[in-house]
Amino acid sequence: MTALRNDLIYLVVFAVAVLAMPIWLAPFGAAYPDLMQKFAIYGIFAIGFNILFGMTGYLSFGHAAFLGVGSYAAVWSFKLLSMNVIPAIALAVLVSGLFAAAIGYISLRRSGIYFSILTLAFAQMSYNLAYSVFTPITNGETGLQLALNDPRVIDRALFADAPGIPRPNLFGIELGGYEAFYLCAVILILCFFVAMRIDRSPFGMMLKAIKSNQTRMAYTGFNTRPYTLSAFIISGIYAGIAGGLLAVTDPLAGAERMQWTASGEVVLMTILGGVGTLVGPVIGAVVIKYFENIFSAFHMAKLEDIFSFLPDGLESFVVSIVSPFVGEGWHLTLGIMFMLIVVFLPGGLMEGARRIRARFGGGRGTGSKAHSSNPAPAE
Amino acid sequence: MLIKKINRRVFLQSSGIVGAGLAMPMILSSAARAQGFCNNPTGSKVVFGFNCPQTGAYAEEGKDQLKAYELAVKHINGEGDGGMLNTFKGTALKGNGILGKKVAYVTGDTQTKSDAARASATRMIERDGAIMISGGSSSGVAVAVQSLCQDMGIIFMSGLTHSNDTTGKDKKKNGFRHFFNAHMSGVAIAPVLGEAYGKERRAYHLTADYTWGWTQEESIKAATEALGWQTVQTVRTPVGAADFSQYITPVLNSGADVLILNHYGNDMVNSLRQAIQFGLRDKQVNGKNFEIVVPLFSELMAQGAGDAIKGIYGTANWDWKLENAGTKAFTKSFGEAYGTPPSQAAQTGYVQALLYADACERAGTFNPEGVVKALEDFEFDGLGNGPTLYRGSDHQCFKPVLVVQGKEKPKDKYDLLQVVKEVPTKTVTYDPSIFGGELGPVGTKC
Amino acid sequence: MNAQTKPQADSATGTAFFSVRDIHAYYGESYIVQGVSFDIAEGDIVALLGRNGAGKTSTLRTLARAQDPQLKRGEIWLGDLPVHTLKDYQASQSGIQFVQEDRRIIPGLTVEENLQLSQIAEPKGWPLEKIYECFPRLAERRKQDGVTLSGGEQQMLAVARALARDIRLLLLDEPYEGLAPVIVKEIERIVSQIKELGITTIIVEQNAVAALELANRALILDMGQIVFDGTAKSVLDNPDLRNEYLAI
Amino acid sequence: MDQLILQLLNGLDKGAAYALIALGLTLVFGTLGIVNFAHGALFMIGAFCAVVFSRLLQLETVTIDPARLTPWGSPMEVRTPLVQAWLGDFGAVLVQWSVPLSILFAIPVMLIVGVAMERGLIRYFYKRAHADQILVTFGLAIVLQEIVKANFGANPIPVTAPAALAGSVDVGGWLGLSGVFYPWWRLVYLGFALAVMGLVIAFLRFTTYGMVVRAGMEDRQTVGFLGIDIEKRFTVVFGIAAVVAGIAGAMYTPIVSPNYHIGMDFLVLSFVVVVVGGMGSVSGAVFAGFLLGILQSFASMNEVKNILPGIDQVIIYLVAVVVLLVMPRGLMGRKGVMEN
Repeated sequence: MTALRNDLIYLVVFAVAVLAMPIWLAPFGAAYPDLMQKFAIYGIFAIGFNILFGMTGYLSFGHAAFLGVGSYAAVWSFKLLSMNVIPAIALAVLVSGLFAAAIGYISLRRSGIYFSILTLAFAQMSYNLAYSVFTPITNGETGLQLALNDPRVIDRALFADAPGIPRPNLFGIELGGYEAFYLCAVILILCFFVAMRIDRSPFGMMLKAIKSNQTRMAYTGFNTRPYTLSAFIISGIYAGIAGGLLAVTDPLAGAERMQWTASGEVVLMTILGGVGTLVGPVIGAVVIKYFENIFSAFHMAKLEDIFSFLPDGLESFVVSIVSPFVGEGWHLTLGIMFMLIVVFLPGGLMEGARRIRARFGGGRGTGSKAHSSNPAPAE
Repeated sequence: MLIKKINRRVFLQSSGIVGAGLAMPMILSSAARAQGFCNNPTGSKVVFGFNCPQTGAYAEEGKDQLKAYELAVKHINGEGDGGMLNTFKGTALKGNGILGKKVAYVTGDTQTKSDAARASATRMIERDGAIMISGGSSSGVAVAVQSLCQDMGIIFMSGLTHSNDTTGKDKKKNGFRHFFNAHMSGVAIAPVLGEAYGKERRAYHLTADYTWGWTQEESIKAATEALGWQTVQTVRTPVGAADFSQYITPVLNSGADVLILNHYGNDMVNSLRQAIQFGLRDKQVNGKNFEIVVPLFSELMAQGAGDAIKGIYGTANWDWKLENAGTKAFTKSFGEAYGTPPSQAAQTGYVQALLYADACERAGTFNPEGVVKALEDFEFDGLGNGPTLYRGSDHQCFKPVLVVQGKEKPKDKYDLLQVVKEVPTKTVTYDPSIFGGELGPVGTKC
Repeated sequence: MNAQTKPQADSATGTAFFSVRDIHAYYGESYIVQGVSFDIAEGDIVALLGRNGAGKTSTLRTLARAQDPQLKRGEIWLGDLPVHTLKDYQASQSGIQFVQEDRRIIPGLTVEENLQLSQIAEPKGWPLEKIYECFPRLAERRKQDGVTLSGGEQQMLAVARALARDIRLLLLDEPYEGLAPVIVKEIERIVSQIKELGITTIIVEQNAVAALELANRALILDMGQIVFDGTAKSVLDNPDLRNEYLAI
Repeated sequence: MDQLILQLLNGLDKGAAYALIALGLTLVFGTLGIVNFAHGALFMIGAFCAVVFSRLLQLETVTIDPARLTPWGSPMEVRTPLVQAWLGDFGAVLVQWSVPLSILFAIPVMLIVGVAMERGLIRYFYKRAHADQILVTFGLAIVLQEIVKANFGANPIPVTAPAALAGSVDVGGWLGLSGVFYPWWRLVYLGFALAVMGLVIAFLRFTTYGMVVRAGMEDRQTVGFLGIDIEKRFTVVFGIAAVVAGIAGAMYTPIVSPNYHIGMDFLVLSFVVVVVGGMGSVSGAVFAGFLLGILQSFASMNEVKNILPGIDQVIIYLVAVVVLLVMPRGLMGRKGVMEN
């Protein structure tokens, strides 16, 4: 009973934190719709990735393929059917699920790094083909975009044409910045809830058992494939939803979403936040997207502005110290942060949170321990 | 089926009541909508957004471009030596900002990826209130950001983008391009090639396998075939291949005597150097010297290619060694500030920023409606390229195109290209309808 | 029944030849060796006995300074050398040689290379010629891949590897395990040779009777602790003890 | 026929580069059990060793000549190269041959970089999850890249082969065919790569040190119980892997102009090569490197592309999938290595 109540509290706290992003992110300069949408969308992507990697221990290096496929499906839905997001998301789920089923079916014949390379190979093939040969479907490098003369058969049948390219909508509510953010936020909370239910279900227990002892389960003649494949498909669908939402918030789908760097990014998000934890991947996603969007945007003049309260000599000194780490040097900061976190917080940022709680919260850890299990060594 | 076509607006309003619960946050954004147009500057400042690649293969071009934008902002605000503002004929700018407002700017990293570029442009628009976005170093990104700006009601002054699509198939009412395009490159370079290499040539194309490469291949092919050349083969190469040997060796025995490299950036540096290592330029085919052509050149890439570019023909939008007042003024202020001559990526960015500022000043408003009107069919001079027209029907600039050649004996590492010919505007002007696309209405709403 | 451990003092220095003081070791989170103490005099052959899971192998591995289990508390002294501060290879260099269970012959290396491996680090023990003299079977197969040997030959090779190093204390883990009775005889012959050489030895063996026949002392472990310390004979003579802790 | 020979040479050349990077990667896997995402960065650092070395040889003294002006009006700088000033013609020869000579410079540098990396960071990750290893080495790779970018810019830097080896040579003449020309430097690279691979394999196969390392790869614990400090030897192996990657990078500069990103571009491919070859198998990595290089070259031929458009872009991944499905541990993988 208490476990259930704790989960409920956990979910409510999470939901409030997500919905209140526009308020508490404001001091960090991140409270604008596009970035908050990205936080939510990549949070979904990372939660889904964690269902596979965190629970079963299978490290997919090609998960971006499902994100990309989801985006293409959603944009095609906008182009052919309707600007309503429901069919778009539904199509993204369907296509990414099928795609994940096919790739997962083949890749899961192997485990360990061999599995990782199989998924990587499939994703890279998808990327390379989408970039060039499949251009009629994907519009290659430029990316698939909406056009004035798209068929949009459902919309055209129901409504009179408005001038310009319409925006995605939810039964008439046009999804501009904040509306789209709240849509993403609600879906994120739903996805979080589903992940939590999976985590606590017998199915989730089975996945974790597979992670902790693959060989023993194989010896006992237990067939783990249906479980891992289901986890793979679920996590592929999460990626597909994320991809679909990317298209909803910004109706354009590019091949680079499927490149290995994009697959690597979600791996980094998950590890950074805390593998095997529920909220860790979301935090990882937020941190990486924050760096990408905020740290890259500093430039000399802005730094001088920020530090202008300092005396002149000191100001130029501080600016010269800081400037290599922001603007064009934001990758450097990201790299250093990866190293520091993994060296000092082996369980990711969630491990840090747990340590802080252990230090200040004493032994009271009510149920919180359940949410922050250390990743088991992969050997 | 008796479905009455409902007026979209009415439907939106009625369903809005249903969605009222969800729509609470709309109050926040509706404030922005009440401005009349997106990001209407109300204070003493107006914000420009400069969206350049700062990581990835084009980081160096992005860096150069950013320097030029900084300079442009200074000059518009009346700081520094004024640069091209002094040579910009008949400009309404007075060196006190725009319409009495000082120009501030924000920057972002496109990473040469459409997603990242759109995200950073959105940040500049949504968070920082940018009224105009400029910059970029690849066509895919330019097209992606241009359509975003159209949707968000912001003016996009593109940076280095050479694909025909930017002001062709994918043109937008809110997007303007100062840089030339592949079609103009083809028309400009073909006669020079004909003169240098003769009318009976057999060309082999290696083309970067994405939209820019294709449009350039198409344009160059059309222009050279009009000259009487034959096209032996066109081969697509994957982007970022690094080693092109497997695409270069078939050239030798194909019967071709000219290799045309539709590559840019690292691909160009590597494919050109490797083609020369394979001895292509030492060969005689069909009784003629084998030649290599790189239709789009850039100084920064020429630096990367080193000796390989000697004697190679290509085209450029601008060169710092041009003998005109605008070029001299700009090269002087850029060189003084940063110690190097500016690249064409820098110049096009600088000019775009000035042109936008001037258009606002002349229109008397930052409203895209007015700015678009002020830029369309605007004729200007003194910005380094000679008399130029911003054509209203496709938002493409028309000005002379430079045919350049890699210098045999460069004086220093900035003196790599020499201008062989300035092809007059009349020759490179084309009918806008050939590329299709439509501009659509001006976007003003966030 | 808990016999008090009597420090058997070395006559010269006043400390034992080999002394284990209250060691605690863990595999990850699981607490395996829970405060083991004993002393050994030079030349002793000690049988370390106990039921499956009593912690025998873990104790032996701790003494050999394996990375797992991890020693978290306690001291191990070889004369005046603090073994508990050493790593596995340093323990071997100071004379503690460990013959692991399953022999652990290295695949891809010949018999001779397996032996050579023992003579990389100083101080060395028997030269290869002497080993081949003692184990003619190994001499015959010196060029053969080590893992292709029979189980008994592999055990020989494993012991030979230890002899090729300078031995002050030999730790033998399950030397008879998985071997046919005929071969066990042969290994017994080797172990009694070791005994004749006067090498101090701790032997862990499922076959307690065989071990007790060799040993002069016996230690019995249960639940990670020493529950008996006495002569080998006293164990053989005490059916209750054997029944309770050894199930023989 | 000519085309086939040329494509075979192209494939061998490509394969040589893949194999050299994969070789070090697989050694590090096999010994330390580390998934090293910074291995590509080592290749990149090696390439920049060549750049730095040639710049050192071309160090100049700069004097200001107030009589001449740059186009933006500041006084012109006059540069005199130092090495030529000291050594005369021999200095010019050194500058000419800077790429092959840079190997001498790269070896100590890479050894130091490799050992520092292993002792300073990697060794704390032996027992950590592979995911952690990936994160920390990826972070390190980014940091190394950014340092290079901050100092050398993002543009590719042209590096030239010695003039004597810059042109093409008539390979066909050697084989009794006519007109099959191939760049000298690529042949040099192929020979160099074969030599390096031969040396590494011989070192592992025929030296006592190599024997110990092989034993350690199989069973590091037993080797430890035999009194050998295997960690120290693995550190040396890491250093060797770094040197191999580094000199592979240095010698590759005349073929592909180095920029700060060059290592990352090779990284994913080299992982595929390692896995196709079989984790921890040195000969597997070499074999797979050449195999994939050659297949990639042949798949790029117009005759093939006309039948299967885009095949040149996916062939490597396609082969990887097929190999892994048919042979669970790659071509020459050992059982139990990195399967979980």
